[in-house]
Amino acid sequence: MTSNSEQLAVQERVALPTETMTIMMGPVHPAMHGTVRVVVTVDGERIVHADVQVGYLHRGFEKECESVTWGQVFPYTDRLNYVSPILNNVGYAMAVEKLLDLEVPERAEYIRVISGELSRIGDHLTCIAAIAMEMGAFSIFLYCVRARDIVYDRLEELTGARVTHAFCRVGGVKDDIPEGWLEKVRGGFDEITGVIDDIDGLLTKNRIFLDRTQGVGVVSMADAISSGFTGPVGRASGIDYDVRKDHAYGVYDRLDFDVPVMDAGDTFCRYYVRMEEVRQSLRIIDQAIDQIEPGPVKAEGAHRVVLPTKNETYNTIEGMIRHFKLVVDGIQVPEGEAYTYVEGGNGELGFYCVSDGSGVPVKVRCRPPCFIVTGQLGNMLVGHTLADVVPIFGSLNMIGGECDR
Amino acid sequence: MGIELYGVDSLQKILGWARKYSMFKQPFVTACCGMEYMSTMGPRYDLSRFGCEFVQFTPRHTDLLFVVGTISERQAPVLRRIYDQMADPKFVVAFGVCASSGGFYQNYAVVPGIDQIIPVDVYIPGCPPRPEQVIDGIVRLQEIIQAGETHSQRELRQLAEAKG
Amino acid sequence: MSPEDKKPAVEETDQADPNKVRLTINDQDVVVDKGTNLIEAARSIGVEIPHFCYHPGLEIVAVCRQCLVEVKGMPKLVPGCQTIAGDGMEVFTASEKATDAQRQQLEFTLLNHPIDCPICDQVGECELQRLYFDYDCQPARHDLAREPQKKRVPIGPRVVMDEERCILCWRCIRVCDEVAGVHDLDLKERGHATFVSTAPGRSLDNDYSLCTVDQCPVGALTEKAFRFDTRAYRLSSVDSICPGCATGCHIELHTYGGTIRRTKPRFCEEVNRWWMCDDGRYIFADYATDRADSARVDGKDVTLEDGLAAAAEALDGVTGEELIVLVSARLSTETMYAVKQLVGQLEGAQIFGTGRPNWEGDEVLKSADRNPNSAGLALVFGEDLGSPEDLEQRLSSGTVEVALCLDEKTTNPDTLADVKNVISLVHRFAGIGKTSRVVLPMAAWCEIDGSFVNAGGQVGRFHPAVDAPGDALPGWVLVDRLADAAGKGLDLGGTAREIYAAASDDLGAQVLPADRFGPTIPAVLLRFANSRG
Amino acid sequence: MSKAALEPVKKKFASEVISEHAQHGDETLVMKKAKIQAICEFCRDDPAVAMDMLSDLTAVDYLMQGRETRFEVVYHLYSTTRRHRLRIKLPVGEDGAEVASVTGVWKSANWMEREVWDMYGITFEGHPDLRRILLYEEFVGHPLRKDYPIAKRQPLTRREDPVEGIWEQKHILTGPSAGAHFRGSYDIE
Repeated sequence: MTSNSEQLAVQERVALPTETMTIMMGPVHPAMHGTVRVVVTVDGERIVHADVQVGYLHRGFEKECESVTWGQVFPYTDRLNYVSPILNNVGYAMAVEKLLDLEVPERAEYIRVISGELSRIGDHLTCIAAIAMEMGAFSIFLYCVRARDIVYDRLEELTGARVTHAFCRVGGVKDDIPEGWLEKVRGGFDEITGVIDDIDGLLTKNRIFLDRTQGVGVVSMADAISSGFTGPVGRASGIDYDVRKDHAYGVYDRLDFDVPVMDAGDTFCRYYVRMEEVRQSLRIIDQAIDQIEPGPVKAEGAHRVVLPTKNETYNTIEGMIRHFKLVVDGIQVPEGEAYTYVEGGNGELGFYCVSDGSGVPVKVRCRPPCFIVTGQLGNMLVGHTLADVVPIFGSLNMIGGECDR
Repeated sequence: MGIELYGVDSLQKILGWARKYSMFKQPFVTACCGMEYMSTMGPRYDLSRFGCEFVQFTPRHTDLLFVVGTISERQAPVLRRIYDQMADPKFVVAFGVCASSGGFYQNYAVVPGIDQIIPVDVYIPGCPPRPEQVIDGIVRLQEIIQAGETHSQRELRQLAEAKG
Repeated sequence: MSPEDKKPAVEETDQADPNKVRLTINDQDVVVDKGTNLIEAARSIGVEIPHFCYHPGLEIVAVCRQCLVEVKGMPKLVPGCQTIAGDGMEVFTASEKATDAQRQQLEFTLLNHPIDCPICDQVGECELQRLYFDYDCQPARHDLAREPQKKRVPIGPRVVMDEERCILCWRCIRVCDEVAGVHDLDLKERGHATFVSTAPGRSLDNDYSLCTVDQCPVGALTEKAFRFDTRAYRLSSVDSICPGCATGCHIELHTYGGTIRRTKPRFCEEVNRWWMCDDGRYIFADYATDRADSARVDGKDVTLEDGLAAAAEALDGVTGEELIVLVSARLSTETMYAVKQLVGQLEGAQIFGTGRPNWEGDEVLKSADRNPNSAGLALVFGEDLGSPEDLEQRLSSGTVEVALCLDEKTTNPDTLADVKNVISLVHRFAGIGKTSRVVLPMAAWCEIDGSFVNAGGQVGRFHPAVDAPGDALPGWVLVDRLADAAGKGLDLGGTAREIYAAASDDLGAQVLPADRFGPTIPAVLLRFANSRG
Repeated sequence: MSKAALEPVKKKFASEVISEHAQHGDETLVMKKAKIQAICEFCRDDPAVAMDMLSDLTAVDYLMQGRETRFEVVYHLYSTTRRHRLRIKLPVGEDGAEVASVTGVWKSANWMEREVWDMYGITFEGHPDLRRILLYEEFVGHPLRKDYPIAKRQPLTRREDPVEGIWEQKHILTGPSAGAHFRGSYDIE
């Protein structure tokens, strides 16, 4: 198989008069993750126009949030980017804590970092698995899923759920980490790095893979900035922007890690940046495990925010009343607005919350990174061949729940 | 006479046995449940152990429709069209509460259960269900198929009886 | 909104007025009438002083000690309920001393309180919960065993007592003494063993016993009929008028899931203040069963159109002396006015006012007349209203062919036994509704928008709380449809408000003041309203 | 977010500023909607502000809060060079709810403006193609308006697709969840 650019060159030379044809890709298409439809107009093999239609997974996230109390929003945030739910939890929790001017205990921050980075690893592994599988490398998919199951096991031991955790709370996290969990997390490193190395060996130097990804779907840095690209996709285009570094939240300022940045801006870079980030995440977790100190995991003294412990609730009338008030009337968040942003699996994951002082949010807006990235998919496809749609789209890691909300 | 009955009976048995262990399935993956679906297909919870390995992405070649995840009102016509294109006898599994009942998305955008659009044979609870639950659901489906009690099998039987 | 908040706040005037005193509360200037206590003075500028035992409608006892505030120059904290605002007083309700006192008092009140919230009917409107969360919200500092006391004491036929939950604010005792005028309840024992109880052999069975439940700030006194029925914070409340008697108490109907769950009094200075009688609380239950949900002709259910057609056919060509119209005093003023219009079209038909028979009332709230709108009936029809005696002799004359009855309680069925055609507009298939030839379903008071005129001549407006069953329609709509079917067009307004306006033009604004129909108030979720004190 | 970004904009468009606040450290400018395009271009091009990225664009419906202008369009700007942020809010009335599109300034505005139109019915003048994006063309109304009931469904029974042609939905009801309504069981309107 000749490289994409050579193909184009050939087609340039023999300029036959052709008429365009419209092809539907998706919403049900092995490469469309079931939630996107691309109406491509092809002239022969080359795409002259592509109309990307999202919204097949619109679940009314914001409307639901506006009908429940502040604390009940967490399960909905889980299902935004369901590949890395904890990162969404953290983003939303930080927004409400900002509105409340609430300090989160250090241990809770570390737990958020560790579980969040685990989520990120799962996210990137899933993305790589999808790219590879859609390009025919099914074994990579199996490797990634095997590694991801380790991540899921750890998160399950911590939160009780494999995928949708709802683990964070306003003012901390739900529970402290179980006995001996940190060692288990470390124990999983070898297998994950092993899988990453295997993939490196199988894909990164694979002629077929390189031909299909290098120079495909190039986004220049200027375009990427103007299009609001962030996260791996943006960094693949040379935008040196990582919220964890540039606006360090939580305890990220105490952790030492690199932000992989490449400048070709093509599909391969987007793939490779993710590979590199998995390694960086492992570094972060390693340091966090060293630094974490015992302590409380919920904001202390914030009795009007944090639910009382089970013991208090069942054995003292004070705890019972607080529990009732917090569950029935919700946390009384002072009037105001706040925008917080964390480094999600796909980039800057922002939450813009507006409160009118009651227990029910006026507005919970999620700034979905992959919605913004997918917005430029149409432009990226033009000029490529039909076969290139699959790797380009796969490398954007469009997550339906986050894109359509 | 008895022999005939016996023959028919055993033929049904053999057909059911053949069907339940050779399901071509189309995953209609839309949402979060897809993650667990991947795990289920993955090396640890190896779904191929249950004769449900082969994944087909064209409905015309499949007899098992896996509806994995939330079905929005916008997606509903697509799902129905996929179902119509499948060949009889066809089986449907609602994977997760969103597909079964809409889950906790009881709002303007989400179909409250795909069984408002297509008949469902097995509902797998969970948000998302654990792979073990999925395997359990598959085994249940195989039992139903063996018994010939899936929606489409019943329909076919009724048609045959109507013909006489 | 708590009924107390609806009390008109004292307005500012110049301090030269001798009946006014000027003081400062939390460094804000306040001018109030002489004799106002600090709680009311603070409320007039929107400052809340937490309290349990104080109630504007009851004698002040200052037993809960929750409303302690700091007054400059006084050595100790003073109870805000008992301290009368004096000129130049400087009051601090949120100073450190006052806050500490409030917190410690709440902690003390909760010392023996059982952990009942999950099974308590007061949750959601519990004053103790609200004050604890707003003014204390500190975890418990002790693990003392709670003093066990009796639960589920059947203190009266309609009320259940839970002695553990009681915070001894005496409100129930004062309600019995001052509202019902019977000393049913009193305190027994001393110290931590104190509890509220009836005298031996007596029970809390006065006609206003459920007012004690309304006024109980916690879940100590609960209504037997409402126990474990619905969570209070799930209820939504609709303003209405009690149809029980001619007093026309202002009430709230609390609905959940499309059905009425309970009745609570609504503050109205000139009619019932904070109170209502027990009989009025369960009237909604009468309209829950055996409702007329479709038209009936000769005992068979038919569509509303057929029913109207049959009624029109029966009315066709009937002369005035062959037709009598029986109007019950339980109907809304609007329906009566519509009937008046209809009768104007039927030449010379005679109208008889009827209704439920009297009972024996009392001098508190219960009036002897059990019909909510007798005054309205008299207003609308005036002198051409026949009395029951006229009705008897009219029937004995034997010329009556057709009787048009509004409401099943108009008269005893067998008095109309020898009338050929009886057309009745009824709420329930009972009374006349069983026997008459044509039955048309009418929506009840709790399902329509309208107004009553009570014995005092005050117009009270009620709102629809639930949907009418089946084909049932508001009375005035039915009358309008009937007139259309009979080929007699009435020029009625499209809404109850318009009809009321027309009636007040017709009958005079001094008897039916246009503004008394009031604004339309949508149902409010109790969850978002404050708990009632 | 930072003062450095706020001050130049305030100086340049002093007449446009309605109010400003820095709640929780988020520098915010509430401005008149007339010159939003010029404001955004200035924010992008001015070296001191250099807001080269439109981080987020959304709207809020203040119906329940009883403001005189019902909606508010909210822009979150970010500068990848100076690493600072700025929030610009435009009060928009219910009648004539239209704002000038900033798709010419930032590419990313394209889909976000489509989404705001889809969810709130706020039109953006000069937008290349202002179609529904998350919902389907047949949908009536704008769901994120506070007066749109949350459970009001609009099932697609008939669909005209440019490519797939006309399609009729056979609505069948089987199984336990036929018309299941969990929220119906308690009063959240």
